[in-house]
Amino acid sequence: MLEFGYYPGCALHGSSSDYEQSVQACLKPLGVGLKELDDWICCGATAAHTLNHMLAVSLPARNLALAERDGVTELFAPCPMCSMELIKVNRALDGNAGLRQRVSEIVELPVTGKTQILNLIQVFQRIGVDKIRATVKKPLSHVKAACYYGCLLTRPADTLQFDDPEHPRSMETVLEALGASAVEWNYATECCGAGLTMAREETVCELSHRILTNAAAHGANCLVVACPMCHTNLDMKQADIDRRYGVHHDMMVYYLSDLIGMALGLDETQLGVDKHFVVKPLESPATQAAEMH
Amino acid sequence: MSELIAQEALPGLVAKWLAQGKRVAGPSVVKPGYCLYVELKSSAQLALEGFIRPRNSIKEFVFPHHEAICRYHFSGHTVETEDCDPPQVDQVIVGARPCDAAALPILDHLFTWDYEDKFYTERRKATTVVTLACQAHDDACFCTSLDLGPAAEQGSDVLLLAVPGGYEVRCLTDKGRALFAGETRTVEQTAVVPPGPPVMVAPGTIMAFLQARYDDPMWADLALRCLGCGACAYTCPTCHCFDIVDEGTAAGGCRVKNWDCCQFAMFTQHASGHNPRSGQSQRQRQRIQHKFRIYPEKFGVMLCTGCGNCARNCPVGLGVLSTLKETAGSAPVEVGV
Amino acid sequence: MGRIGVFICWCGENIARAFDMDELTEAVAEIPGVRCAIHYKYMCSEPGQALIREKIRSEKLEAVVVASCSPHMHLKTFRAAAAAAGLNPYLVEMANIREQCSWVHEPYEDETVAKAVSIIRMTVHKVLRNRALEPIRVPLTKRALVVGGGVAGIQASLDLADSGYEVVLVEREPSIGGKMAGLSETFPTLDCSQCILTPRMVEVGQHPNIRLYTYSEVESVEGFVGNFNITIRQKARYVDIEKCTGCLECWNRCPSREAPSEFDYGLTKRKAIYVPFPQAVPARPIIDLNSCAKFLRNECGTCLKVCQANAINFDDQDMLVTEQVGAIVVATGYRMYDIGREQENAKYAGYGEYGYGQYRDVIDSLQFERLLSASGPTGGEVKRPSDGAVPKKVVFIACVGSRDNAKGIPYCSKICCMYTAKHTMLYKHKVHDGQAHVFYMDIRAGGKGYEEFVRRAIEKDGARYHRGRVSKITEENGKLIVRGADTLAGAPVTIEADLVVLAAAMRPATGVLELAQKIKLGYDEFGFLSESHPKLRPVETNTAGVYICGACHAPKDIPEAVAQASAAAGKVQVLFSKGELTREPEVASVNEQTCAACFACVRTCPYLAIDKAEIRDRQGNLRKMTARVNPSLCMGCGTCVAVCPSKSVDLEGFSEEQIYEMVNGLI
Amino acid sequence: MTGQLRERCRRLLQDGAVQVVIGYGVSTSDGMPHPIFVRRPDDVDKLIWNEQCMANLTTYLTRDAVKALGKPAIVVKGCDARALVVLEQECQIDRSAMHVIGMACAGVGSPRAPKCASCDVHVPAAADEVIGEAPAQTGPADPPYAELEEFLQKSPAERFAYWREEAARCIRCYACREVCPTCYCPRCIVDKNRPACLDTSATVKANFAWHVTRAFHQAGRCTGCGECTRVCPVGINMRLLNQSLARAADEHFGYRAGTNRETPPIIGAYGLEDKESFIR
Amino acid sequence: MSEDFEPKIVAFVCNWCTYLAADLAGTNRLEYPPNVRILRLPCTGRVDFNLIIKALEMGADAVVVSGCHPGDCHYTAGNYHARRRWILFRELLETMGIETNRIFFSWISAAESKKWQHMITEITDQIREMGPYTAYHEISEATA
Repeated sequence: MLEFGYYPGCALHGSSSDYEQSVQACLKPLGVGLKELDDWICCGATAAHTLNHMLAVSLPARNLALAERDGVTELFAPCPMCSMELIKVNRALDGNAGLRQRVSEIVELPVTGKTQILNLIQVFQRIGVDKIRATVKKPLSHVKAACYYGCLLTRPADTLQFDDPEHPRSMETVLEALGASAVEWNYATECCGAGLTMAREETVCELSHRILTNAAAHGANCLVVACPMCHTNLDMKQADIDRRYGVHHDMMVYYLSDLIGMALGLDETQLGVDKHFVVKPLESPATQAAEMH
Repeated sequence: MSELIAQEALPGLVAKWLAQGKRVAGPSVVKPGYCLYVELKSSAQLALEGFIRPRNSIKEFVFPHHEAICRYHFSGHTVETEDCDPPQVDQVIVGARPCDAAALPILDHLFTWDYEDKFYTERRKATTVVTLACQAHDDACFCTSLDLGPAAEQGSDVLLLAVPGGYEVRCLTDKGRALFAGETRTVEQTAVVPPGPPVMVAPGTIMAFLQARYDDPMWADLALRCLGCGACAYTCPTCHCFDIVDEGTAAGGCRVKNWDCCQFAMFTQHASGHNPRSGQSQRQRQRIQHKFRIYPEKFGVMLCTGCGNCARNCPVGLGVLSTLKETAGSAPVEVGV
Repeated sequence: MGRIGVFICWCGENIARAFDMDELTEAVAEIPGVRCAIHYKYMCSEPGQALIREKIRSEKLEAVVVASCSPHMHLKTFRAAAAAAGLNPYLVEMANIREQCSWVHEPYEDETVAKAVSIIRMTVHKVLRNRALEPIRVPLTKRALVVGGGVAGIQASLDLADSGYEVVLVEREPSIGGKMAGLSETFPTLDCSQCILTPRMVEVGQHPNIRLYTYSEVESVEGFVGNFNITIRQKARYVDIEKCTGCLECWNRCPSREAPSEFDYGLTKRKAIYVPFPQAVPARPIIDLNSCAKFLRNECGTCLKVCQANAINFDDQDMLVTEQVGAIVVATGYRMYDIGREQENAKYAGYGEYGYGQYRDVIDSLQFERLLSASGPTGGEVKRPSDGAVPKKVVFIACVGSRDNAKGIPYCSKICCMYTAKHTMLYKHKVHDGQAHVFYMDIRAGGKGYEEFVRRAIEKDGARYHRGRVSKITEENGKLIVRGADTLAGAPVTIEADLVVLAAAMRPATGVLELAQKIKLGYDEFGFLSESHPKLRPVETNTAGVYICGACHAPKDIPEAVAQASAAAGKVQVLFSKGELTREPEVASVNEQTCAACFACVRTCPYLAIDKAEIRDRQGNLRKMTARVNPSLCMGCGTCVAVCPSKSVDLEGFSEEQIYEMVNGLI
Repeated sequence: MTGQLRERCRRLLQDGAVQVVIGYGVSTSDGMPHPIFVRRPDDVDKLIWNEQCMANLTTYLTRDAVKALGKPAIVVKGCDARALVVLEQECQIDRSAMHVIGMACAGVGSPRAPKCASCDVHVPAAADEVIGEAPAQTGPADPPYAELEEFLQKSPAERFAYWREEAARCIRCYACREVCPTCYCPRCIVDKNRPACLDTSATVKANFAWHVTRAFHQAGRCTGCGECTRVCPVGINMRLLNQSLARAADEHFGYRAGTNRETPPIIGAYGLEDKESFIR
Repeated sequence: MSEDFEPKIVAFVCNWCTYLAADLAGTNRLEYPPNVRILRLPCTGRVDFNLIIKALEMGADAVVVSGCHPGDCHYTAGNYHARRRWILFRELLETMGIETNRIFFSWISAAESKKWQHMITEITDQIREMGPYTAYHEISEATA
């Protein structure tokens, strides 16, 4: 049985508990165990690196140190912001003995920065697309998804070294294994507005509106994400967007884990899909496109 | 009846010599497995037991591997030269093996023959050799084949023989007597000389053999495995070849006499590029012929004391003994089938 | 002891202010080997040189040391003076007591004086071991090879051919003309590219002194300056160009029309038998087997039937021919940066976000040149590839790949600013109601009339310039949505364009590295060939007898490429102006008797001047192997000496004896 | 294994596949195995193989007198075989013109030679045939440069004093040079006298220079057979110097001499990225 | 350290970069201590380690080897070859306990006259501080 270390980060224990529910639920039938780090702390996310470099290094470093303490070699961080921060620090510690020593003193634990960090997609890659395909119970032939990676899953490219930064295909590959289809569209790696959710609503709405519009225009009947922040902007803000732009997107926004769970035969309440703001049964894309105008 | 010095008194005596300003040399274990004759800085360095014999020989105290014989320096447009004087050293070699000491009278012939090499003779005169008779021997030892033995006296000024608790002191020359005067006490017991190695070759037959076999193809076979290094010659008590070179800078320099070895390809290399002994077989033959035919023909003594150092130090286990055994036809041939 | 004359120069006050010249001279006179030591106010002056000449004769000097300035300043002067007095010039050395002593140390201090004496002493010691040397003479074949038949290669070939030397011109493509043959009009004069180039191409094709090999590549290069042996691979073109009359009936009748045209960068299709473009030189067709029905399916053979001259030959094979030349000019030109996702090298990430190769109306600048060209696929009308509509809004993006450390290459491709301005102008001239937008980083318009040209594009022809990068191009409803930033306005810009033109970076032509290795040329990390000296030897290379010009050296525009080509031709002419070559004799040589033939020197030599050689006895039996220096190739660096364990290789002028003698003189 | 070896050699000589076998035989003087050259099938019984077979016989391959005997078969241990690779890279031997008999080896010498502690070539690579089985415990026991690293714990002044003592004992017999398979220059630099790069006198200065030279000429070439140190009559630990250069080659260039014939030697090559932190 | 100790510094420099830098230092009248003796060689690639040893034997208190920056070698690659040998040679010197802080390697281009001036000044001061290289000079005196 596969087991990964698990770093939920603040979002999954808070605003995006539906994501955590989805992740936990879909991994179980795949025989994957998650071992949550004891005593983890915030990764620093959007705020720390703008304030204090040592702080921005030390916060993720403490979590890395915990992982090392617990003998975790592969650490799953479902939030791409968390995983990016952790990887950044891993890279910074590698080959910089001075920084390693300094940080180890600050976090009061030895840290070498050797833990491998996995995002949601990588977890599925580790499980193996073939294994997922073999485990599918209800193929998702009705799903025509626009896979949305956002800014953080593939970027900064040289730090993350995950997929093609402009034309990622990893989610598509997983979806195909589920019997779903993925549309070619333009906004897979555009920004949704990210952390400006509260501060600059109009920007978030504009950016997310574009994404939703483009996805629908290319025939998608849902969006798939692997980031709690993207989900918040695209799902929770949809009503606001509709109001501002006088449209009715009505676009389901799934976590990748939702779709996997559904394909494995779990129902939507088990996966927390019922907690999304936009909830509707998937229809054929043609109908949906017609509704839009 | 004999004279005896107590075991514990000998270091004291060495220390006394050192305190008198004498240069004292003797066997010392420089690192595990390596016992060498060295110039002693203190009596504690002296080692008299636990080894067959040092890996080098005492010749370097009368014939050092490096000796300045003349200095020159440039002064304007002229060269000024200045002969080096033979060194004035009063030295004692203590704990020499009989096979080392016996080499000195052999070498005397060479260094006093057509020209007296003062660097050698002066040192020789100022040197007192205190020999310690052998208690043991190994496979390489063959002193008895050369009419020597564990307690041979040739070349020694004093012969020490181990007895329980000390050494029997046999002073053989005045130099020796002067060194031990008042240091010994007379006792009843006399030392028992241990047996030496069995006689393995008969040197008497060798000269004729070598004479007859100068151009024998066996030399080529014998020399195949010889690597051409100088380990045998440089640790041999009797080998004495040297080379004279100038080592200098722009200001002047020094003419030095350095050991040389007939096994080196460069030894007989002419300036023209021609080499009369161009192959290792010729060089091996030269070595044996010189030691057991040419030298005795000239000086009446073999240029060998049977110490076995050549074999012990040879990287490939070649030594004069194995060669002699073969040439004398007394032993199976193991080399160069 | 030697008879060395030491001549100490005052250099006016430059040296004399630091020493008591009499005392210095006295001290020097005491150095062993010194026959006479003399000081004089200006040793390099005619009376000074006369003094040296006189002393060489009267004192029968065997060697001379001039203690004055740097050897880089006057060694040649004094060697010539000595030669005039009958002394071999290589028996003269200089002791540098000006730049490295009197100018940098306290005057009259003991240490300063001691240093001067020491410098002179070391030099005396060196010169004692100098040997009389004679310059090395090398035979010279007065023919040149030009690799590449673009505008630079054409210019170099014609210059050389016109000055009476035979030229072998090798071009990889079926026709000469290079990139320039496909351009529309050229900046800053807007004259027609083909109009100025094609007469030159014809001249090349007809020149009695030019032997033209098209569709050919340099297979191997052996030999050295003056004596290169070139093997050329003539690739099979399946048309015998000797027999072919150029009637092009085959081309007219060929039924296939499937392959993308190389000359039009895929904007059109061409036939299986084709001439690359109407003005091609030679104007002879070639068969592309990969699109030929006869070859692929044995179905057609029309060309065979229609050819009156029997020039079609499907059994044609590659042929190897050899040519002897004395000099090589490399003019292999450039290619464009691969904009899309598929990069040959992970170092270059590419620009997937621009959708090149994905959206048909995103094209590169060479494709746009074809759209503008009167001989192009649209006959000079600007029509976009996807639907043939006339684009009303065109976005030009500069620096695609250039000046981008993250995804591209750090250097500036130099010509993009200019041709982009040209593009906007030509576009405006053809589409009067169209609007050109340009995204740029900086505008680099250094050149005669260049800045004015750009201003004209902006001010007269109304191109809108946005200083900023484009982040993404997407296609929606038949429009290309170009999203970028205008950093001067501080605002994001979104343009719904009909056509996007990417000014991709210039990169060295493919295969140039293999060629460089064959000719033994240096190249930089980007694959551009290295000149011998960036300032003073800009067209020479470190391999004697090999010259470079055009964009194989660095991005450059047509005038620069042409100027450099003429410069390279000029250098070849200088080389050819002598009956034979003479080279400095300060080269390495091997003591073959002591050489152990480990060949560390062979591996080390930067000029591949050392070969493995055999020594045989009179019966022809191999006695031993040895290293052997080719003095014609050796440049005298001496790296071989340092790696030789037995010091069996030595370098004249800086021999082991000379250097040890100097070190011994240090005290 | 001795029996097997003899049989193989008998066959090789009988078939005329080789003209001479360079192997080990027991010497009359000390009963230790020493190099022998077997040229007749009847003499193969003189060949032996045991744990005292110390010598690296590859040193004979470059000698004219041995070459004159015809095509050789040579008996090598794993460590010796590395020298074959270097000799081939340096064009000193034609590997195809010899037959290499590799002996599986668990270590030689009593006590064990220092090199055996970190041996990772118990079965010779690139031999034409191997006699014997890989010893049960293979895999290096000690890190390869342990002795050196321990030595480097000393201060530079202590190190210098150590080498001063070592150099003072050197008698310049050149056994180290002559026994070394990769010291094959027909004229050693120390024998070159115009100019004399090195003094031939056995002074401390000249001995120091000699040992620097000997070691550095082995940079990136020494295969660690340890023969120089084994044969030194006065016990100079040249192995340390060889190790320091071997370690440097390993650390800086990932290069271990004689382990891969395809990897070009590091001397005579360079890397644009070669470390240069010490260069101003 | 004795007050009047003047270090002997030997510099092996290449003809095309560092030698010209020293020339330029002269042209610019950049003053530096006169303790350095410059040996002009064609290229750092020509500098053999035996020369460094020989210089120490001759009583040098410090040795400098200097040439063109990587990529600037007049002979394309001589300095790269030199650098590779120095990397190895330094390790040997370290093992032998030879004071590597007296043996300097540098890249000084023809334009870097100031770098030359600073380096020689700095090295001279540093060696003055360290004193003569007694350890090596002693072995140069001693016989075995």
